[in-house]
Amino acid sequence: MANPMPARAAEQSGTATSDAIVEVRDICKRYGDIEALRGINLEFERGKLTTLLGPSGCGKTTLLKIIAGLVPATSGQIRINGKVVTGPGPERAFVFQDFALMPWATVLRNVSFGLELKGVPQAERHRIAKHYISEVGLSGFEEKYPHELSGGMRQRVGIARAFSVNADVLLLDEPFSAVDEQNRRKFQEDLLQLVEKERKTFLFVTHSIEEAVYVSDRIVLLSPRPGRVSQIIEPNIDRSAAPDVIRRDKGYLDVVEEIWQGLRQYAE
Amino acid sequence: MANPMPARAAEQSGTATSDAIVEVRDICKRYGDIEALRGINLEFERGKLTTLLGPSGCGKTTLLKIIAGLVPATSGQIRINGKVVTGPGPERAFVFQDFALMPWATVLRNVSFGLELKGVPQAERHRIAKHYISEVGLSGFEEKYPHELSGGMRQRVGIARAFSVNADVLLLDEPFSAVDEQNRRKFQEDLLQLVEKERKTFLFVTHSIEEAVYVSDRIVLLSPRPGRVSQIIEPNIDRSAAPDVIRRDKGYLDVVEEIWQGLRQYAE
Amino acid sequence: DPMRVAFGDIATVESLHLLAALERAKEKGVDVQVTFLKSEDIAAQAVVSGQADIGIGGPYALLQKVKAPIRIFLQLSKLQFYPVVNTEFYKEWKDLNGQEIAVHSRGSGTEAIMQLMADKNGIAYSNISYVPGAEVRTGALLQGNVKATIVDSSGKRILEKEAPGKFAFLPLGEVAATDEALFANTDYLSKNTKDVEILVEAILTTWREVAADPKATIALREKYKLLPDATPEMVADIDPYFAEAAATLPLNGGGEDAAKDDFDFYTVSGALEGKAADLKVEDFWDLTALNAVLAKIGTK
Amino acid sequence: MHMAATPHKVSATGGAGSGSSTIVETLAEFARRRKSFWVVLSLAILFTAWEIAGRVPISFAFPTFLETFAALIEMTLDGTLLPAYAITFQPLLIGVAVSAVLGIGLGIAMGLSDKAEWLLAPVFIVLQAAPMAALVPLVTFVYGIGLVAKTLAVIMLALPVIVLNSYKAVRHVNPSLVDMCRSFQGTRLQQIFKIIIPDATPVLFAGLRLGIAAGFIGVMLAELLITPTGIGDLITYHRSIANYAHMYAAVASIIAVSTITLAVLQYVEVRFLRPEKRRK
Amino acid sequence: MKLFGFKVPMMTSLLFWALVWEVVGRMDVIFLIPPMSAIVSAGFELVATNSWQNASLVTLRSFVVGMALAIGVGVPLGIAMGRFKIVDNIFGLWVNMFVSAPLSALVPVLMILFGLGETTVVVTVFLFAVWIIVLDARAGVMQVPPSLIEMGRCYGASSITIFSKIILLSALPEILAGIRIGLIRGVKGVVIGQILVSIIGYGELFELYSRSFDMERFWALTIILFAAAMLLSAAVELFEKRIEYYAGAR
Ligand SMILES: Nc1ncnc2c1ncn2[C@@H]1O[C@H](COP(=O)(O)OP(=O)(O)OP(=O)(O)O)[C@@H](O)[C@H]1O
Ligand SMILES: Nc1ncnc2c1ncn2[C@@H]1O[C@H](COP(=O)(O)OP(=O)(O)OP(=O)(O)O)[C@@H](O)[C@H]1O
Ligand SMILES: [Mg+2]
Ligand SMILES: [Mg+2]
Repeated sequence: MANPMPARAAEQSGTATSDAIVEVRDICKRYGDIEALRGINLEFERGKLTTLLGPSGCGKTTLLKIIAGLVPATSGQIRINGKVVTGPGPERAFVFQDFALMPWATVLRNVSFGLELKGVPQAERHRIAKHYISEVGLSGFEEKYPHELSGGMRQRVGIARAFSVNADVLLLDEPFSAVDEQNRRKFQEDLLQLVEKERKTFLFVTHSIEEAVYVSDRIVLLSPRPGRVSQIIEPNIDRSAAPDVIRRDKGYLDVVEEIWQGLRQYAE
Repeated sequence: MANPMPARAAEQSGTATSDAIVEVRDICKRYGDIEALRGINLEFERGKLTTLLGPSGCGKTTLLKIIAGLVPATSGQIRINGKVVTGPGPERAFVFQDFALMPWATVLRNVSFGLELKGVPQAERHRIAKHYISEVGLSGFEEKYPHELSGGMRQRVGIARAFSVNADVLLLDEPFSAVDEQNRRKFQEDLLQLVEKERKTFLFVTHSIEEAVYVSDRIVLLSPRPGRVSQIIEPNIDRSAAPDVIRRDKGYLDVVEEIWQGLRQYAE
Repeated sequence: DPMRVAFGDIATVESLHLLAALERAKEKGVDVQVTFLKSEDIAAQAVVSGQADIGIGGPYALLQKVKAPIRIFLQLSKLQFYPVVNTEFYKEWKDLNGQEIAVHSRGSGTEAIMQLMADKNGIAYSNISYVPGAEVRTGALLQGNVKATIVDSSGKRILEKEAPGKFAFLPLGEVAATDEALFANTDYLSKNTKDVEILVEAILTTWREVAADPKATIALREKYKLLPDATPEMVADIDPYFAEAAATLPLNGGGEDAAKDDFDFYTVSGALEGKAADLKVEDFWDLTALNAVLAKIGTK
Repeated sequence: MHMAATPHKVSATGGAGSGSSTIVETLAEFARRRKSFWVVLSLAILFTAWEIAGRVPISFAFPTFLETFAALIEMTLDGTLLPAYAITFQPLLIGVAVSAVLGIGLGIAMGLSDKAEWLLAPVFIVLQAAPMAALVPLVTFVYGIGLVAKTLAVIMLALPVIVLNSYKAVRHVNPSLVDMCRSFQGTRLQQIFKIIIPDATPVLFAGLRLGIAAGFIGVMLAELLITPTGIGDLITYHRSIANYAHMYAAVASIIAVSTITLAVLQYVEVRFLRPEKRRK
Repeated sequence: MKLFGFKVPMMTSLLFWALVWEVVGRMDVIFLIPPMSAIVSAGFELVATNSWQNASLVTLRSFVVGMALAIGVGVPLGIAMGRFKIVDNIFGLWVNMFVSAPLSALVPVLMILFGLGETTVVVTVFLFAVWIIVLDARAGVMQVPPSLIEMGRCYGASSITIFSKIILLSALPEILAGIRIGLIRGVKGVVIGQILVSIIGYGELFELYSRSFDMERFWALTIILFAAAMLLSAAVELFEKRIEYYAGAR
């Protein structure tokens, strides 16, 4: 199957270099005999939220971890702010699907853990951590342990931790998949506010088309394994509108439908 | 908090007795000190798909299991076709959230298991099982074991098994929650076709508002614990339309929004 | 009924003559079944609990305490032990004052001997540790883990061979006490007189044969195919062992005299309570079978 | 190895009004609420059966429960039991301590390094599956009969268990926690000390507990096979002088002591190391 | 581990250790460690002797009978404990206690109850193996997914059908795992029984060889025994692997 890269996407990757904070160049990845990713070329613009969307097993997590420097690519380069990186760095922070909270540590220690590793003094890192804990709406839970929180609250701890190290790029792998539908909707709205407020670059992986369209500035569709970029879509939705207005916006619905038609063939 | 039963719901439960296949009368349920359900009164019409929707822990699963006869009610009655039942019966079949497939049995044996328990001869039950296996789109997978199937395929096996015993009422507890988003969409469309074709009564539990509105003839909203009927909504959507048309139908979107506004307060 | 014999040891070269005697008893129609057990205690326990008919060991302490009526009916061997010290540390008994020694087990003959000698020499040990198995103590001596202990004749030979001059054997006064004896429940003895007599006779005749000619054991081993898988080293050990042991074999089965000696020895050692003079032979020994056999084959 | 957790579940009971209840009902209620009821009941059944069997008697060498209990009291009061435990615990504690330090160290090394795993894991797998009892007497040849030999016997039994459990603990550390640490540029040392070891701690501790159980077996083997000291001496000595009640009392007490020790450790484990388990 | 790009199977390190042993043995450091080659050749001689064959027969017999009892009693008891609260309450204490109690201390007592010789060894094997089998069978039954049982009830299965067609099969992986660990413990039990009480079978040989400082044979016997324990558990493990998907699929 040839790599169908529509015109819109081609334009995109040609022009965005000016303000691309993350550049993905010819990334290929094999796990033994399994070819997970083939020739990925992408740019991610500063201050935007980009979503990776694609059928299960197409390599979304792999790509995100390669960008995070957690998984080495088989070939190709990742550049952050123009510099080639080969491992994790302070400009990037990862939010894990399973939260990756330390069960033996309080919320406060979990959130300040990134700073602890950097050697920030305790008073200072607690101050910063508390700020972000309140930012994600968990004030008062500082001394609780992860097992005392609900799934949604745990994920917020994970997000606060990523914020606390003040990275430019946040990488989120299906952050809401362990949260139930109704709370998820709430989260999406909260996330948009955070994006607005923190002005960071977000890379987001999800399975949900509505979620992708609702939160993203740009959506990268990946084809099934071996994952390649099959389409890049910019929803261009007016985010200043109220959530319910957005969800019945014609543009929004069109994009959802377009993506669904594209992915439908890959569903079982 | 008083039980807010809006006019529409009151009317409903007054009139539907004519063709109600399942009647729920004053059902209350306590688990020790926990009051899970309080005074539930409902009728489910023959040949319709009714969805139970409500915040997590409000007793949806409990109610469905009481109807199935798997969990005894603390007080109240369940009538099927007008007769009071106290245990499982051949008119009802349950589809489990975690599929409940026997890992040591092939797809064929799993699907025909209900018939096997009824003592149907092997040739006969295999014939029936194969019919439903093909109906859910799994032809060719008869000799596979559950661990060789994807989550979505496993759930189809569970549905085929429920169909194969030819029960009138199918009880589905979050059947798609273990299936990924995109396959879920596909499933919803397939389910509508099955409902159309099999003309059975479906009772459906879900967390997803869109899913509920998309597939249901009627939606029962439950309030948080102790679960009571808070609202009954009939989306009245034209199911003959194409899926994408339905999903951008104003009526559909209005109902989704209405339910979301109702449930939003219960999200964290 | 089979005669169940509990042997608190494994079959080695040193028990060849006993094994041969048991074979002879079998030939005479006694269905002897031997079980080899971890220790003498277990053998005694087996007799007490009725799971074995005849036990092998020196159970004086047990006889005095146990509720079951157990009696000794034949002496098999006398204590043949050699107190030994590592000459790097000690030379004579006096050097052991305030030192640590190792013996077989609590209340055993070895402890009795060491205790007796301590009393005689007016010394006291700082600590007595219990190391079951003469060969283990021998090994421990060679390894330097034990500096003063008491070993058996094969241990003595090993020590003399492996490290000549390194160890000194301390002088021992007259010690005449039972090391191993046969014992059984009185009930069993009275109900199975014939079998017991056959066994006693077989043992005494074998003992006398070996005493007359220590090399007879080699012939006996071949005749009865005993210890078929013994290694060459073990076989080589037979002759020297019996050459030395033959002289000390009790040829008349102990009896009253042995009992008296034992009372003296074991009261001193502490295994028996009370005064030696107060102890009655019939509380410990059943002489019926022995006397009957001796009447038949005469004393030596 | 398995050890079923037995949390003290007090199940709430609702519904049934507790107005006028008969003794039977009260008892049934108590049985439902309190695990200790069953403990007492099953102990009572065993002791009664023991007493009856002892009185029949099934053997002269089989004392009754009451005799045994009296012997236990006697040994406790006349001061033989405590010193015996003091002696038995010496090799046990030293052996377990050495095994813990060495075992957790080796286990962590094997968990962290493929080379160490390749080199050592098979050895310990074999040692754990092997009937070490056969080797205990050999120790005597090299290390004699003293504390060293017994400690070594304890180590021989406890070390493989602790090593293998520590190794598994490290291998089963949540990989996304390790990824998390890496993504914040944690150094390898930070990774080991801030993530891997804390995350493995509950399993390490469980391994330690199993190691202690094995250590008890080891010390008993040592005291029965090498030289009788401590409790092993009480068992062999009382057997040799036919004080069977005392011998049984010694056997029962060591089993009870080990069971209680392990139960306390398990309580500690659940109470302090597994907050998520405790809550349920 | 990988060496020069090749995957080296883990168990190969045992060969490396055998080599180290050989070298140490050749250096004649201590009489306890004769060269591996001498041990192996002693092993071949040993296997040909009558006493080894008899000992193996005796040992195997005690082991097989003891294990058969342990499985025959342990599995049903474990299942009963998993199914019935009252059985669980009554036996739970003892099972949890004995699974990690120093049973070696109990062995001297066993003889009084079970006589000399093989019976006691059989009982020792049984006691060493049975508790873990009970615990695992119990765990297996308790973690049968409730939805599977509800599914059976839904389709009108009787309790007996649910038990035989669902619970038993579903608990199979845990039951097998219990049996595997039980086998290993049983081997330990047979040796401890033979060494501590009745000196028969391998116990007798061990005692004999260690007394006569016949280290070649001693180690040969040890290696045979260790290998037997490993092979047994590997065999069950192989069988377990075949149904490993159980766990993943439910
Ligand atoms: N560590 C690994 N070893 C071998 N194969 C792997 C590994 N990780 C991922 N894969 C394979 O690579 C492919 C891509 O995996 P990845 O997890 O990136 O997919 P994904 O798009 O995140 O899937 P999902 O939507 O299910 O999360 C899959 O086919 C997977 O089987
Ligand atoms: N077996 C049980 N014992 C005690 N409490 C129970 C039991 N089953 C359910 N509950 C309680 O009853 C309430 C309703 O549970 P139920 O599972 O029916 O909710 P639900 O609506 O299905 O929730 P969810 O959306 O999370 O599936 C919950 O608060 C739950 O804690
Ligand atoms: Mg993924
Ligand atoms: Mg539910």
